Amino acid sequence: MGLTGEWARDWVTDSAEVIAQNRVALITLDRPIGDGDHGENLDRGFQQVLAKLDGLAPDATPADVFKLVAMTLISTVGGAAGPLYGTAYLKAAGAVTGAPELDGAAIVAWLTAARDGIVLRGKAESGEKTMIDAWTPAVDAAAGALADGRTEPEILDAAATAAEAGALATEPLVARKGRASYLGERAIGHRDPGAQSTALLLRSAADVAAR
Amino acid sequence: MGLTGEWARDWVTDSAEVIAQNRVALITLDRPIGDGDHGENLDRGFQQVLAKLDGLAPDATPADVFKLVAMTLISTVGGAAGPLYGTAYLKAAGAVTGAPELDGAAIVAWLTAARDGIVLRGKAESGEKTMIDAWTPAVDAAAGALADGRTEPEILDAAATAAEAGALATEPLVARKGRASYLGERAIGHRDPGAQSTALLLRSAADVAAR
Amino acid sequence: MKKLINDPKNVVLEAASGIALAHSDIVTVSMDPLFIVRKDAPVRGKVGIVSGGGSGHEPLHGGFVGFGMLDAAVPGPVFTSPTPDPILAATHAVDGGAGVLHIVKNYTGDVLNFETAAELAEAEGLTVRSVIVNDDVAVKDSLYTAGRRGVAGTVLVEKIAGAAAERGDDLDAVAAIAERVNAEVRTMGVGLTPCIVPHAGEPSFTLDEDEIEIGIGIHGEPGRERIRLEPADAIVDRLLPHIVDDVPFVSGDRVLLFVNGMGGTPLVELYIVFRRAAELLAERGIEVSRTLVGNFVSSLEMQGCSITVLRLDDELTELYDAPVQTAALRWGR
Amino acid sequence: MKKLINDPKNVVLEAASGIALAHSDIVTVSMDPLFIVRKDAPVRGKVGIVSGGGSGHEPLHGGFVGFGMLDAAVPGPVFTSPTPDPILAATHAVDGGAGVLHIVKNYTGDVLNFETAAELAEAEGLTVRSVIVNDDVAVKDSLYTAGRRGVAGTVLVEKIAGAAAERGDDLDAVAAIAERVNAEVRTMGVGLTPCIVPHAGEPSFTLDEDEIEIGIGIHGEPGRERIRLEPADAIVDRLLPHIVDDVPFVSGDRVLLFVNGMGGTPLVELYIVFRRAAELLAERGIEVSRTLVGNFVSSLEMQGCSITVLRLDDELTELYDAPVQTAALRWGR
Ligand SMILES: Nc1ncnc2c1ncn2[C@@H]1O[C@H](COP(=O)(O)OP(=O)(O)O)[C@@H](O)[C@H]1O
Ligand SMILES: Nc1ncnc2c1ncn2[C@@H]1O[C@H](COP(=O)(O)OP(=O)(O)O)[C@@H](O)[C@H]1O
Ligand SMILES: [Mg+2]
Ligand SMILES: [Mg+2]
Ligand SMILES: [Mg+2]
Ligand SMILES: [Mg+2]
Repeated sequence: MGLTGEWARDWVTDSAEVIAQNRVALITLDRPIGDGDHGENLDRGFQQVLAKLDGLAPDATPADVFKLVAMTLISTVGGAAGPLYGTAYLKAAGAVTGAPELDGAAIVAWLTAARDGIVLRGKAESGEKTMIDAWTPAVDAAAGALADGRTEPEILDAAATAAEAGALATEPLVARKGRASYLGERAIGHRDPGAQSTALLLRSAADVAAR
Repeated sequence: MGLTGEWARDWVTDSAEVIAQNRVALITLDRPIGDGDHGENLDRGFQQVLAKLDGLAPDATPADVFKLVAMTLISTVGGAAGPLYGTAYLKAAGAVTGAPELDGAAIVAWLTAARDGIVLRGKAESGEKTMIDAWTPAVDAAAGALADGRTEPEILDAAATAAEAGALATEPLVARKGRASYLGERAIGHRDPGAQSTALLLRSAADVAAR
Repeated sequence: MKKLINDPKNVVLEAASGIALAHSDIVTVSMDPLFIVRKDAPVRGKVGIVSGGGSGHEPLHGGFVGFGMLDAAVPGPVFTSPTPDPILAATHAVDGGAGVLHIVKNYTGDVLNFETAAELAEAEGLTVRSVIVNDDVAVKDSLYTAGRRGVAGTVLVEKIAGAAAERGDDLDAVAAIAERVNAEVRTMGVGLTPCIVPHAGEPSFTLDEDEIEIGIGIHGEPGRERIRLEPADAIVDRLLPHIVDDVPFVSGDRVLLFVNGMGGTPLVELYIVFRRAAELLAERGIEVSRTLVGNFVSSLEMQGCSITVLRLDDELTELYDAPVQTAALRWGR
Repeated sequence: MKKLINDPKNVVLEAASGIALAHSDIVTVSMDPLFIVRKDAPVRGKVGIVSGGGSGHEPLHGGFVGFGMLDAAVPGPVFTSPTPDPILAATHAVDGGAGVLHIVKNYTGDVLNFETAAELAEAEGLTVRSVIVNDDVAVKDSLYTAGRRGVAGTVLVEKIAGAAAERGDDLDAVAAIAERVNAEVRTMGVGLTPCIVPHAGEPSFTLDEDEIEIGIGIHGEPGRERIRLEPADAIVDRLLPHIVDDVPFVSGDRVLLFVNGMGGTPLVELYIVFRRAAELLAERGIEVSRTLVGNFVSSLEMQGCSITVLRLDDELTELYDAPVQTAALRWGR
């Protein structure tokens, strides 16, 4: 059974909760290698999304939900993460427009589209210590799980696990994009906040799918 | 034997030393109830006086020395203390102009003139927590010692002792002149820095006379 | 103590060199005796205006030397009034034959040193008038104090008296205008953090992490009371009544509202304070017709601000609006 | 955290209200979406100029809205770039038919949000050009970073591009002038203390009592290296070569020297820095022909400063000198 509009709504609700819970943690990650606002920015954005969720039609598809998230994040988050996450959700919506349910292939499609959207806007490559270092392993793991014939929740779980590992793996890196890039060697030893929030969001997607 | 020009010079030299030694102490007194510069101001002034001392004629009278101190303090100390001490030394010089040696009566005369000069400029009355609260007891004590037939060093010692007691006695007072007056009740418990420097200078005068 | 300085002893002179280099189009700086003077001084036939006082309040006073404001400023050591010598020299330098006005903040040191300088100048044949600025309502009762302090309102006295001199008023008239501004202006401040005088090397007072000082002076002198930190609006609600009820300013009055930063408070906070002060004045029917926001009378790096209200009439408004060209205040040319 | 604020969430909006009240002669403030716009916008036939970015850098950008400079400024949350919506709204508000120039500091957030706004504006039929300011030489190698940051030099880009627009240059010409200023301007800063973002409530980094950060960014981002506190002259001696040798500026060049305070450093210290910087330029045969000293691009209450050098030619000089009437920069009217 694929992921429904219901799942998408629940994911948003859970994301908002997870981000709120991790607001301080994300701020704390952003402080040493950024400007200490990543948690604040995302929290502001997801609270807005939450407030708008009720406005969706009852039969909203996952793409409709993604689009709402995209537009709301773009217009409320600001900073680097706002346009990047906004583009990600917008491209994700584009990849599954109209589909009432998302099967494994659709999941891989929207994850891929999301990642590609971030690359298009932010021009980051892998290993540059950005959220891409969580997204790309997630996309690859999801594609692998799909090839292995896993279920939708399993595919999302694989993506989340890979994103978590990817976020962790940003720690030893020097940054080449975003504010952390100004730090040179001094970014080493710090986890990228955007990669961490990506892992949190994908873990939330998997958790909600597994319920 | 009266106080000579030699004594006056030595007093200046010793004053400069005493003030330098008490620079921090006077700053510390001025901090809670003023602006923390009294020691700095007087030290700057007396170092300048010291530098100019050699320029005096070898037969300079006490009044000549007082005048040099006056002009130098006026032009280098600034703040409230500069014009006040400047006036004090200027009036002291005026009280003993021309005299090569100062007997007890002359000492009382210049102490009185100095105090009156400060009152003329600063308009402080006794008990207003200013240097006047050291000067007036000093003048009175000197006059008393003179009446008792004491020697010149004894007269200065009486003045210094009274100035010290006067400075101490400023501690419980509320200030009505100078910066400390802005504090109201909060000035209570702090010694007035100008009264303290007055006590130091008069003690130096007595010490040098007693050598 | 973390400061962008070299030897604490050289702070004032090095800053003066910087001012000379940065504003050579407007001012000339005499290094010894130290004073900052309008480039075209003395202006023949114009009343000269001299102010001065301890350094550490920049842009006061050097930043206000120029067309339409001060003819000279005499900076003393940090937070210590200058001695009579440079005041006297500045007075000579700006005397264009119409006499010189001294604008003096009411601190014992400033008053005494300017007084001595004025006496010396008069003895040398100059005509000098003095106006003592005492706009600080934080000081409770002038009978029992050295009197109210001169604080941020000084800028407005200097601006308006400067305009009067520039339009050709004689010495008595310029002094009268300055007295009038002083009579119509009231200020009160709040300090959030202390400041460190360079040669002292440590703060002149301390405040706990949640304490603020209401009615603080511009040298970090303690003020009227020490209270717990409050939101900006609550602080303004505390300060403004003292300012407004003193003259008092009443419904129908037109005023200039001036929020002055103490040096270490970001501008964004000054606007928050301004907003509340403007609201309160509006509630009382007092019309804010001119405004000024920024760090004009600072106390080194102290965090805090003061609020100044000046009642305007047509003449004061016109003089305030008149062209001014100084390092820190400029319009109309 | 001691600040003159109310709820940290309301800092930007309350400050905007303050700006609206304080400068109603120059600007109008739209509260939702939030932007500050020139009172007479849109000016028909004139290229509109919009800038913006995170708040906390006041007077940048709102203090530079007015005749001869910006047509609109879009303040984001503190230290966070604004979203595309208000940028788009501001772009519409200033479009006088001759197109709109976006002046954007080179931070990923600012660039992406302005880019999105520009795309949306173009989609709605407006003509938009963008110029990215990246004057900060502290960032070492642009191949391995997000590129140089846009810092204090932005003020000069805004002033000069604003003058070009005011004299009637078309969009391409105004953009070309802005690019030219950006090509000729270099900045590097030093931080002595951190600053506290209101909603964060604690410093974004810490420095020991004797440590300073060379090459700091305007959000308190760490810079090139952390060193022991040094005298001001030694710090300037460190910063200036990076600035001068980059373009490079050489003997015979005429430049504008701009010493910018980070918000918490007293003006008296900025003049000490200015003095040394001017000396060093003179030693290299570089002529300082225009100057600017003050807190123009601040980082809340951070102590520190930046030094900016802009190479001038006759045209840039003329445009810099042209009249400007904004809250924070004003001359000629
Ligand atoms: N060019 C980029 N491509 C991909 N991700 C980026 C890029 N620049 C920044 N990021 C991500 O954005 C995160 C920072 O987001 P945030 O703190 O909200 O914005 P800002 O840096 O503007 O304050 C970084 O941790 C990084 O993951
Ligand atoms: N009106 C006055 N009459 C007499 N003494 C005064 C008066 N005002 C101030 N003083 C003295 O001056 C001292 C302060 O001197 P100082 O700190 O050098 O000057 P300032 O207060 O200008 O910083 C006070 O402690 C007090 O003794
Ligand atoms: Mg951030
Ligand atoms: Mg003192
Ligand atoms: Mg003093
Ligand atoms: Mg940010």
